[in-house]
Amino acid sequence: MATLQIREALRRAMSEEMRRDDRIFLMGEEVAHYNGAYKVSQGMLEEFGERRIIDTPISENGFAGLGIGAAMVGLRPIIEFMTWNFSLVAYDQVINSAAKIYQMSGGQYSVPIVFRGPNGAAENLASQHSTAVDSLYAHFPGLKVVTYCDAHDAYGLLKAAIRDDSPVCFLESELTYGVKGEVPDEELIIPLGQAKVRRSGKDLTLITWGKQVFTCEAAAKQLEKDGVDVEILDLRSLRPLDHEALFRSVSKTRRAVVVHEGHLFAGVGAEIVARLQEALFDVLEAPVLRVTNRDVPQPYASNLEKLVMPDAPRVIEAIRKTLAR
Amino acid sequence: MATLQIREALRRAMSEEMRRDDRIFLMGEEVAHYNGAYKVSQGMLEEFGERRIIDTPISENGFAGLGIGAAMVGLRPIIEFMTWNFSLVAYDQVINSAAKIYQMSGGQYSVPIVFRGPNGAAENLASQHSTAVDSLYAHFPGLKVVTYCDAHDAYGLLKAAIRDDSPVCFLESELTYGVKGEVPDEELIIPLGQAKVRRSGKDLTLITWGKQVFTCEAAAKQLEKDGVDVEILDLRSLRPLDHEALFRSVSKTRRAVVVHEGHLFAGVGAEIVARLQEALFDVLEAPVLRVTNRDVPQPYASNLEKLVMPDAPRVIEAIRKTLAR
Amino acid sequence: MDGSSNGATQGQGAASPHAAVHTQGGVPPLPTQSSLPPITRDELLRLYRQMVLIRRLEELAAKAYTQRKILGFCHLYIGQESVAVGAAASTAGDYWMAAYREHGHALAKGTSARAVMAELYGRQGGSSRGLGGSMHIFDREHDFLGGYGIVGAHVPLAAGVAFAAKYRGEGRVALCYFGDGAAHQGAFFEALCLAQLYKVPAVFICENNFYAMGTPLHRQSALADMSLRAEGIGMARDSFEGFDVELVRERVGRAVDFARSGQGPVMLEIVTYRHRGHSMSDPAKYRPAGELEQRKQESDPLKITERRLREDFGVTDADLDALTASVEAECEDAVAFAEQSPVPDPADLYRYTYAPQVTGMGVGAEAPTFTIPALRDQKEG
Amino acid sequence: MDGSSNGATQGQGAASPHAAVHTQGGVPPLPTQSSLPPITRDELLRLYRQMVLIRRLEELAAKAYTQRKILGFCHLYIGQESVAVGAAASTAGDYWMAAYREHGHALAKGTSARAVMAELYGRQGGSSRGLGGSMHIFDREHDFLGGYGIVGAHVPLAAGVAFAAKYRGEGRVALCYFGDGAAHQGAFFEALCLAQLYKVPAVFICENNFYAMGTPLHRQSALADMSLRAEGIGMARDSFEGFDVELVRERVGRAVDFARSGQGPVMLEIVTYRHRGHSMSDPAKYRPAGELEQRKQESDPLKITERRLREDFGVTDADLDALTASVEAECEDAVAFAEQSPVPDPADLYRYTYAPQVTGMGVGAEAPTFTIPALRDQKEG
Ligand SMILES: Cc1ncc(C[n+]2csc(CCOP(=O)(O)OP(=O)(O)O)c2C)c(N)n1
Ligand SMILES: Cc1ncc(C[n+]2csc(CCOP(=O)(O)OP(=O)(O)O)c2C)c(N)n1
Ligand SMILES: [Mg+2]
Ligand SMILES: [Mg+2]
Repeated sequence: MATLQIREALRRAMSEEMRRDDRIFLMGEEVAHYNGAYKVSQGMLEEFGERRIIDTPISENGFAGLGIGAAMVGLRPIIEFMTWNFSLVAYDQVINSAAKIYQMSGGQYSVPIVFRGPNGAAENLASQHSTAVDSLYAHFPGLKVVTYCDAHDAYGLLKAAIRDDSPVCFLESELTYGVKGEVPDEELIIPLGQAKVRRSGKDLTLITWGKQVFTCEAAAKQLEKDGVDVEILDLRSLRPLDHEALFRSVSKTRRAVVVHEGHLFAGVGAEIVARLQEALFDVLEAPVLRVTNRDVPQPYASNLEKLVMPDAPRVIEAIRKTLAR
Repeated sequence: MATLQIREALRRAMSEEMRRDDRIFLMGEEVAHYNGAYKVSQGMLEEFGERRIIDTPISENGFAGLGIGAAMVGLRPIIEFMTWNFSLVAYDQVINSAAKIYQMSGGQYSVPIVFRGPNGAAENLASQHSTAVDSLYAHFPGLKVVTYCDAHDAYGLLKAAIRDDSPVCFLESELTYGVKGEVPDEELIIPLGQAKVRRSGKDLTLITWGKQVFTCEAAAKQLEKDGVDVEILDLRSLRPLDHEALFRSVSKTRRAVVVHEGHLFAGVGAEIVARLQEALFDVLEAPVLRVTNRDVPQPYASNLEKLVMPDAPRVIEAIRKTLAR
Repeated sequence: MDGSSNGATQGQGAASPHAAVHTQGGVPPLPTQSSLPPITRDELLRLYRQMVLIRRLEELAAKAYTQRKILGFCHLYIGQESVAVGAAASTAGDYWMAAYREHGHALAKGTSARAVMAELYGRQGGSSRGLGGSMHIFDREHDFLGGYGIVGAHVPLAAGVAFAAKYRGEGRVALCYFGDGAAHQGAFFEALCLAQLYKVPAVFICENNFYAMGTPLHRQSALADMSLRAEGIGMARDSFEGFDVELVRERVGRAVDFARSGQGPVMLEIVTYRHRGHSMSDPAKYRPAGELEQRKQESDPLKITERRLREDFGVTDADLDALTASVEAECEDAVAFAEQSPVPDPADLYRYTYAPQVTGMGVGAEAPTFTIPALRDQKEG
Repeated sequence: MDGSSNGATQGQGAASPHAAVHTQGGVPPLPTQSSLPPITRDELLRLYRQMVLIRRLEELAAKAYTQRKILGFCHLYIGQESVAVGAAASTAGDYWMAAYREHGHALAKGTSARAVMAELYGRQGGSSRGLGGSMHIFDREHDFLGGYGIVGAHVPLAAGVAFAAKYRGEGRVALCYFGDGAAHQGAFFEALCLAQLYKVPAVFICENNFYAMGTPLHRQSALADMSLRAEGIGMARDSFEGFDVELVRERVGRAVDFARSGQGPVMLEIVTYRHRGHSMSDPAKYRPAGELEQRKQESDPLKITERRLREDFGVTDADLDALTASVEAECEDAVAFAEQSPVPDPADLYRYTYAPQVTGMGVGAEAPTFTIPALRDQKEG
């Protein structure tokens, strides 16, 4: 077991895969000579050279499309968006090209590509730099959408994403790149589409993903004192979605709260609620509530931003409300 | 009462508003000299001239942004996307500029703009020309998202959208531009955010919008024969959402099915289900099901496309399943 | 105050940052002659036959469209045949990509008339198995990487294909076709900048056919010559009228030679003309009176090459009749094939959403299937 | 076969479609002199004071940032002051837009030091009420239409502002500032094409400061001079080094005169240099050794103008000391104001999501409030 920062775990995943497979290259703004805006690719230029670690101009639509074209003819690009906010200028390429080409070519051209970068709000970056894109990509058949909370999963899931033959949107977090965790020394590939029970409990299931796992853990720990026993299910993959794990957990606890970043309206949380109420209508003891960003563009000022983001007190409030029924 | 095609009703709305207010202009591909790709703006160049009816090159990101800038300093642009599919290349402008500028300027610059055009699948246009964008825009606070099913509402809602001081995404349908309906001779402005009961019933509420109202009407009519009495609620506005109407109807019927075009996953239907189960948990007799496109990119071949789209048999099946509980 | 204000101004002395960067302005020159041998009678006859095939097959497609056997949008290439056919002469082993007006490109690249027509019909025998239709013909066997429906959006893809060719040292070139309208999309611009920066072997061909739907070039652009876009990017360029397939063959040949030799991409503007409306539903009333007739008379690629074959290569009426008959037979066969090819199997509906190699379980297809305990294990594909 | 293959090729005879369109290539010339009067001692002193103010206020901002009083991203303009200040000299009544590096632009356009600093602090007294922060300073009173965070995305907005100015016949010009990196975004390209097509009164100013984050221009672009982009669009252009505020004043003046007179937009590249890292968190280790020192020595706008004031306008040490003291006082006042300004009122959280004039009821703020019968009537704002 090594203890790695998440950025190191991601780097290890990419580097191992690149050593194994010459078809893989990493492309994005500042990934090479600058060693990555968030240092995820530190040292990779040195190891792999300019042929495979490639700096781009600020042309997300262009280099996302370039990656897709290269993937069509057999390369396996990893495209880094400096943050997913900037993927909105490349939205058409990811949706109308990456997600659809395999289908519209009648299965002739697959698009084995990974788009990755930090997602959602960091701190005090205001409205244009704080978008969580989860639902914008998970909405579309043809794409896979994957995320993680710790170094272990970051490593194992990114390797799986790189080996997948379909386009994968891999959502990271700026705020947790430096968080350390244990990663096995041997190679690890975590199949996409498997949720993970982070904490076992019997009273209620918190369904979450990404760094909100930590918010949920904080809430669960606090409630423990009051004898409330919360299960935490980390989805890890939003598309494909692990229904089995979802339904198994909520069948047991009969109550659930979904916690995620980003906007509420038609977010991934809404989808989970809709599926839970459909599958477990007779099992659920209470409505499934959601804790998400409040319904405003992200403000800069800290006091407002804190109000907007999900936090442990709001999660606890939702849990108490759910348990009160 | 005049009987107008929907395209005529839309044109009347725009023309009346433009006569009243010189700040309004219409811009988009083929809107002027070609009289509109779908003839919505037929004759408007002749009446208003090239200053106000403006053809663009194929630069959606550019002219969406141009419209937003013009709106910031007091004009009131109507930007036509030839179809909403093409708005994906302008996605960043609508999300990161139009939806956020009022907030990030601390309320100094509002963006009174209407983006409009046909949404969703027409027929046999394959995957890149069949995207329903409802949830992609309704997801974001700062935007309003409005649609209609008939000429009356098309007219009254578009006028309201044009008068609104916030950015409005106005979703039309290529397949119904030629459908005729009664429109009052006097001016009509339908406030945004008011759903409409299209059919009153007591057994179940079909919640829908846009041209799927017709699918629902067909299903309701068929079920009538079996003594099933369905209420149809046409949301008309997805953001703001008319909770009162939604909850009132489902409180009465205690059962609901949501029918909409586009993808299921984190669609607007998911949001409605999530809100219904939250507000009416004790009232609902059955889970709220959804009938949407099947989870694939749109295929070209007619037989597959028909399988993908919502239709009356699938709606009926969902209703029967709901009533069977 | 320095008086010169028009055009690039020299930096103030040696400290100018521009001095450090290789291309100050101006674009690299193309070769003045291609590596192609002079055209022979046989080759020109073959190119001519390809052009006739494209025209005839599209005429039959137009007919089938009016019979509602072909649905959706259908954009004909008639009038522009010399561009794709001339370009094919030097790029048989290369990659091609085009937009939605791609029947002609696919045929020129080698896709069979059967596969094209069956795709238009939406049948299993179609090049994209009936899933793509008129706008999305793909043919992997012939490295025809598709027709695309979002204007300009395939230009970055083509840059990526060329990138891969360079990455693997293939010596192959990626050709990308698009219209005058597409040269206004950000995607086009970004793709050209990237292609030039990475010096990938791509040839970008703007088929300037006078119109983007109903909008003539002078109402969409302040510039007439779309190849001038390359000036702002430092890319080699060329612009010419492309009604004569021989001239297209030679001039595209030069560009392809340049790109293949590793000197970087090329932007070509080829002036052409479409005889039909933008799509089958466009009556094309926006043309000035007489324009179409004049173009048909003076600039019809088929007529130009027919005349050359007759006058300079001794091709006879009998030769041409035989050619026409063989094209006719090929086209009728294609239609018959399309008519008989089965529609896609509904069981395959979910088959092409995800590539078969997956690392996890699938995503749910739609809500009404989520029930316990009969949890459907939904794999992609 | 025609032998010429490099550069635009004449169409074949009079039938060339290009002949019909106005701009064959080449771009319209700018005036060789602006309408501005020769600069006076007072004006130059005023411009100098503005530059000193920008620098000093940003130095204090940098200090506050390290104290975590300013959060998020913070991009300093230090080193580039002459650009915004020189441009302001001829555009007092015009519209301005800039990117996230806009403290200097806002100050040059007239926004008070107090409003800028309070915005950086995220306070109610900030120009955007604390909602925007460093990257989103807006000041309607001075027609400063904001700082934007998506690279290149504000360039179309500026085209729209210029469009509105023309639509209403205002005689005003829209100035848009962006970086060398932004000149690779599709949004930038589309905006320039549209601006030229509609001939709107816009001046696009590319502040080429050598770097986009850590990437020097020669690794992002095949071309050195970003104003050459205009060549591919048919737009008037100019390029010059902008360290001397007087030169910027004059050269921007010419461009603004041209745009204001209705002749169309102008693309300027102004070569400049940033002394700090890209943002407060960038140590800027990517610079070649000695580059920063050399630039500070040779091309510091403050030094250049200070020397000119002393040498040609008889400005004394005492004059400059007084100026420095007054700037210092203004900046300290701004910091004190920011420190004391209250943070935004939580009750205002929903206030700026929608403009107050609404035609319908609001959208729900979040799920936990949807209950019956206590249905909260959630109005926007
Ligand atoms: C992004 C986008 N915007 C608009 C359209 C609708 N559209 C399809 S083809 C076309 C005209 C394209 O003209 P041009 O590029 O000159 O190609 P041509 O049709 O002449 O071959 C337009 C506007 C589209 N498909 N994609
Ligand atoms: C679309 C987009 N991509 C990436 C970024 C991240 N980013 C912010 S500033 C910047 C560099 C911009 O350089 P330039 O345009 O030269 O302006 P400068 O910072 O030098 O003033 C980058 C890559 C962004 N904000 N937006
Ligand atoms: Mg064209
Ligand atoms: Mg820069």
